[in-house]
Amino acid sequence: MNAPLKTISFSQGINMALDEAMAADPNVFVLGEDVADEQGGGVFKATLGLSAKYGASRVRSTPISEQAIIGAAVGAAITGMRPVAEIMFMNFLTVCMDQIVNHAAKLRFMSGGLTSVPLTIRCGTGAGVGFGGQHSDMLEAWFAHVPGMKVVTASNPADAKGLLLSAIEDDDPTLFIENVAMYAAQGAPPEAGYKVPLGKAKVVREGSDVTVITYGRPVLEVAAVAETLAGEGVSVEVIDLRTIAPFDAETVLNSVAKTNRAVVVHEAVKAFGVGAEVSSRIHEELFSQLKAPVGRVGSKYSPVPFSPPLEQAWLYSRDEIAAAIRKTLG
Amino acid sequence: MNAPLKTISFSQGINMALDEAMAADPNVFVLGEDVADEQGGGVFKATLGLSAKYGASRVRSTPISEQAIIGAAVGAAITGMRPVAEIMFMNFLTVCMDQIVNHAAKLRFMSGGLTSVPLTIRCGTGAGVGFGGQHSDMLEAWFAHVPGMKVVTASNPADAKGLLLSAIEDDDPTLFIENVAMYAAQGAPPEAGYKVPLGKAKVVREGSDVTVITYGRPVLEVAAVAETLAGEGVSVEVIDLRTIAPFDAETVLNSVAKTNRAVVVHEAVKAFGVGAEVSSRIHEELFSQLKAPVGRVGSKYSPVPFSPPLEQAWLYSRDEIAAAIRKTLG
Amino acid sequence: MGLAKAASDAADVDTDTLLEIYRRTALINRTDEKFRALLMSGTLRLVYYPVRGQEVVSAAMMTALRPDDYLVTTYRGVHDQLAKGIPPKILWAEFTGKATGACKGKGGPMHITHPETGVMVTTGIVGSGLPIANGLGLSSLLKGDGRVTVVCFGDGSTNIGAFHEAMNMASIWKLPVVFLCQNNRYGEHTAFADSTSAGRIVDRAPGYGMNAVRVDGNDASEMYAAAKAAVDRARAGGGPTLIEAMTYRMLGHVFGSNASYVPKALQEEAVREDPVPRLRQKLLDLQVPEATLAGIEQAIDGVIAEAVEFALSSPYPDIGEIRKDVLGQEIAA
Amino acid sequence: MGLAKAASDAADVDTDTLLEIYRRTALINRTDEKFRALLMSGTLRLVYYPVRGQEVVSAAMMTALRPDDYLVTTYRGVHDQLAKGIPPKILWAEFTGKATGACKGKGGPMHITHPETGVMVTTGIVGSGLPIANGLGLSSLLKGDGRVTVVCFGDGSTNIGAFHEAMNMASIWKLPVVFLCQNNRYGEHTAFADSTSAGRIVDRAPGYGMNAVRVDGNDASEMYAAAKAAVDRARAGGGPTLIEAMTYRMLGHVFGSNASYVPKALQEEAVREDPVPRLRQKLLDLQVPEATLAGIEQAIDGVIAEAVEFALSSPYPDIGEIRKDVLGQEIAA
Ligand SMILES: Cc1ncc(C[n+]2csc(CCOP(=O)(O)OP(=O)(O)O)c2C)c(N)n1
Ligand SMILES: Cc1ncc(C[n+]2csc(CCOP(=O)(O)OP(=O)(O)O)c2C)c(N)n1
Ligand SMILES: [Mg+2]
Ligand SMILES: [Mg+2]
Repeated sequence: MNAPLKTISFSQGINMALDEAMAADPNVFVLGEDVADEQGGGVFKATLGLSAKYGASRVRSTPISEQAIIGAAVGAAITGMRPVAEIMFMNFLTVCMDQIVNHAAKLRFMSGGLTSVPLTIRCGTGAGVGFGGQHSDMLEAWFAHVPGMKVVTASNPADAKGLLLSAIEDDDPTLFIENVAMYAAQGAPPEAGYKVPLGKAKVVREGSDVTVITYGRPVLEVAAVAETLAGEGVSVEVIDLRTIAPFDAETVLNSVAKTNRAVVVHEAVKAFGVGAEVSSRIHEELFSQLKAPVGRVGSKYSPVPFSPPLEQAWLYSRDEIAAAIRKTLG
Repeated sequence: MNAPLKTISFSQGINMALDEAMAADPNVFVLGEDVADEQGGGVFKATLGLSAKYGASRVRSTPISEQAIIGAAVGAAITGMRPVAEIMFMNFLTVCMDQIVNHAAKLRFMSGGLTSVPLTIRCGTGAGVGFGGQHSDMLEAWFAHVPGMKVVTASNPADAKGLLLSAIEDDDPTLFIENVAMYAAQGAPPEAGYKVPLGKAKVVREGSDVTVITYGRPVLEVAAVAETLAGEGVSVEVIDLRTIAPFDAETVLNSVAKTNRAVVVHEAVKAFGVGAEVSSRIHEELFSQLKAPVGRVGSKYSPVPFSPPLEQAWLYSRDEIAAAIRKTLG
Repeated sequence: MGLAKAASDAADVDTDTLLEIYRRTALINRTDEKFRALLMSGTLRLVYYPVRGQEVVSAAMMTALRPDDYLVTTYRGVHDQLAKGIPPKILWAEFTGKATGACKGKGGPMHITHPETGVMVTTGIVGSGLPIANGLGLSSLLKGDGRVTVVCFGDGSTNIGAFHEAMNMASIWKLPVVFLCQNNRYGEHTAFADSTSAGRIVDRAPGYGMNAVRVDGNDASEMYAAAKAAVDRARAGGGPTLIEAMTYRMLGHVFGSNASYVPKALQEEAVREDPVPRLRQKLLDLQVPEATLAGIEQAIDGVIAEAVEFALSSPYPDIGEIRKDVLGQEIAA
Repeated sequence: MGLAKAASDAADVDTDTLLEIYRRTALINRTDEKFRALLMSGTLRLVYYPVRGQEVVSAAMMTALRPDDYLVTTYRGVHDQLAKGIPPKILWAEFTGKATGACKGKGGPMHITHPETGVMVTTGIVGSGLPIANGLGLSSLLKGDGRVTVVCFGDGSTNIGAFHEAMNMASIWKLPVVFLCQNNRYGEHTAFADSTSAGRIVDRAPGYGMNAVRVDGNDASEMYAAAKAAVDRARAGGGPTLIEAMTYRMLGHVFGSNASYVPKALQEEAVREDPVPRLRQKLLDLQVPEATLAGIEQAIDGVIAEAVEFALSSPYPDIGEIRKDVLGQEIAA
């Protein structure tokens, strides 16, 4: 790629981060099913070209063995390497939770700091593309509930690049969630070296009436709703968490302290989701100044249905987001 | 056991439920590591005597293969059987999450109701007994976040018996959590046939100033704190959720509508825990009448430490519960 | 523990049985073709895993079963489901997400269930069907209902933990389960030998003390003989069998993906050994009249056309279905 | 792929090496005894997994390693950790949850880590060490540091998915890993044959194309020869080996549990073949003076007494440790 790119896709953003990280640090390596070029550079093409550049030893295609993939990554990580493991779909994390939760997340603590696990796990997921019940779940709340894990997701290609690079350089195990409905989405290309710090949320739109806290794909939906509501005279501040856990409470609370109203939006099922934690924190810290209870929008309480109209109805919608915002305005 | 028992232990409560369920319904069977009498009747002795009574075919000791255990239970369940699978420690669920989350919880929905999974999974866990980081986690929030699953836990031997019996008779997959620190705890023995309905919380102590919502082992701690505070003139209503998911919002909201103050207490790590959902729901529904933000007490944000003083400090404490209650009183 | 060649029994397969296998083969083959045609034309949009090349394996396997025997299969399961007897109409309606589908459109292509014909579970998770199949087998053992369970999975799936746990458990419990590994040489884009440390999947069977056989799955007689032997054995209480059916995935992993990673020679050889014309020719050689075969094919085309029409004209499910079948009790709106 | 008996090489093991193995054996044996004595007396209260009977297996295995080689083991790991060289003081202090322990008391008995002596991970989850060992091996492969990784696990652990995935991956990647299965005949209360469909664990190796050997792990020479061969092979780039070391868990699964499920004959045979007196006698037969052995034992008793004293008199960690080592950055109070 010599000529400067006008836009890049989400997948390209991922690819750039991996490329830069591997170029900069020989301890970085990639493993996962079909990730090498001989196997097509990953089913989502995120690793395309990397094995050609860095060798199939550092961009390793694996058997279909997710426990062995994460286990190998954990073992290498405690010797100081920085593996990036691709687990194709988030639902497949269910076959390797032990390695993530009992090992990656805990080894630093259980070893009293003698070892650490600078591991990044990338996975795709998300409803709306017709994969049905076993390939679409948003399970970020599980990992957020596990001390020792960081959870990150991006809402645009540049952030994907910048956040993934930070995740790889970070010394803690990080789950990096990619929305499969966004892989082809285009966005402005970042500069070489562009990084987005972990643990910091971004105010993506300033506003004064109500704060909407969200992350990942819904950021675009929320922004669209905010634009519509602006036409009605409602000024919505939109925060993209970027790092879901531990989340940037400071930015969130500062914003809500200003607007006195808040709504949390995510694609995951609403019940017992990330929104509950964010909502609780806001209530706990800003109770006396809140003008209305914090609203929550998430997807419906069911497995992700296959049938296209059901799948759409299952997802959070712009109408629901707008309604939740309006509700806080009384 | 011929002479009536004065008290029974938690393990005995479990045992009674299994015994009654197996006697009543030939479709009920038990499987898990070491559960048959030849292998000692389970490491926690919960299944002791059952294989002698019902045969080692219906009380099946298994290899150390949790995926195969839950998978076998799922397969049998969709043919109408009612398996009860014992997974020794909750942390071991991490090796079989796929069978639970992608299969047990979803098959009814994905089959459009053609099949269902009347499966009960029992597991022990809990800090305070020195098992350290990989044997003590409270992960109920994960399962509560999975549509299709029910999550149940008991705070005394009679409830254990009554809730487990209901779980086995229930047509949905249910995770039944047992606190290993409570196995030997004694309590009043239930009548034969005693059942506790799923989905219904219990007001274990009436009060008028503040509602504390909790479940499992902390029920005892909260009750003790309530007693102490009563001496100070504070009237605490204590609710034992019994079923964590879907939780009995009606009982909770009715109580808080009366007291206008609430605290949620659980052993799980506070961040992104069950308390966040309960707290959010209360805020959402009763915002205008709440006198103070809903408090949350949970364990600390770290893996469970081994060192006894750290382990104790990691756990929620009576002092923290009392402080959270007092805080709502302003 | 025999890795004996089943081919010796192959001669025993009578023409009627082969004709039945051909009927199922043709139904699979033409259904698959129709799916791809409608996807190509844009009439359909869905994630589709072609079964081209693997028709005979499942046609022969399922012909050896009783209608009430159980089947567990995967995302690449159209061939298995059809061979087991699922009515094409409700299969098509499910693939298109319609209310008239097998699962009211809620499961979709990767999650076909139809207990009436024994199609119990279709999973999208590699390897996860095997432990569930054990559960079906265990149920049959406990109930004494004499059913046999067949579970289908790919070569790539033999490296995941669930495979191992299920094989061990089935063996020690002597479950009436037939483990049908459809070795189509690839798991997604990865060649068998690049991911699997065993030269042959059956080489893993002795480690489980399990009866096993490797056959040319594209040879109807050989495949049927192996299937029949395994099913009979299971039904008689002889325990599980691993069948490694050598076959070939003639198209890319998923509709629309290319398969440039496949060596040309392998692809060409596969085309030459295409199981469908091979079985057809065999029947002709056995003096089955061309008109009989043509008649079967024509009837099938009619059935498929009807099924497609049924699916396309069926309504989508009611939005309220989101709240149904989550739990036993409907979720409040 | 050799299942050849290693015993033929056994004669090659020199007396110095055997003496070194005995040193480690005695350290393990007396440490284990001390733990149980202090638990019995009530001085200690902790969940303890005895290693009585398995001393020689790990003493011989670790003697074949370089100090910078890696070890991964389990809750039943005292013998492995001591044989690998962890200083007894900090082991005892960790078992008692003290600030001076290997992991500041935060990991405890089931989670001993001491990178300085190569003790990288101790896990309480059955089977989970194997995939991690592959990662250590992969690191060595990528860095070319020439290290070998040994991972210890029990017979019962060979039926869990992680075992399978790790064996396959190690084999296809030719990782420098030695898989040491300490077949002590029981997994908790379940006898080997009741849970495992293979007659011998090594019968699973051909399914992974993996070099494997079954040895009498209680015979120091035989065990050492097998260990040395596997380590040399791994270091030379020859890939992984599965060693099935036959041994016996002479006590219950965990301290305080009974073992009434064990047939009397088996227990009695084990006592007769106790590996510790056996190795001691062998050294005497090799003309090692009784005084030398007694001297070793006496020195060890001194070391252990000092370690116990150190552990018991050490302080507990600061409560603030809960917020440290969770993430790279300390958690705010
Ligand atoms: C646990 C898990 N990991 C990865 C995948 C993604 N995936 C879907 S199909 C497939 C290849 C399976 O290959 P094989 O078992 O040979 O079956 P085939 O597709 O050839 O029929 C993979 C890796 C998955 N569905 N589940
Ligand atoms: C995944 C998992 N399942 C169950 C257990 C409980 N458990 C602890 S030790 C053990 C027996 C293991 O037997 P084996 O592998 O033979 O090792 P040994 O204890 O004999 O050394 C079991 C079942 C566990 N720790 N992890
Ligand atoms: Mg395949
Ligand atoms: Mg053992």
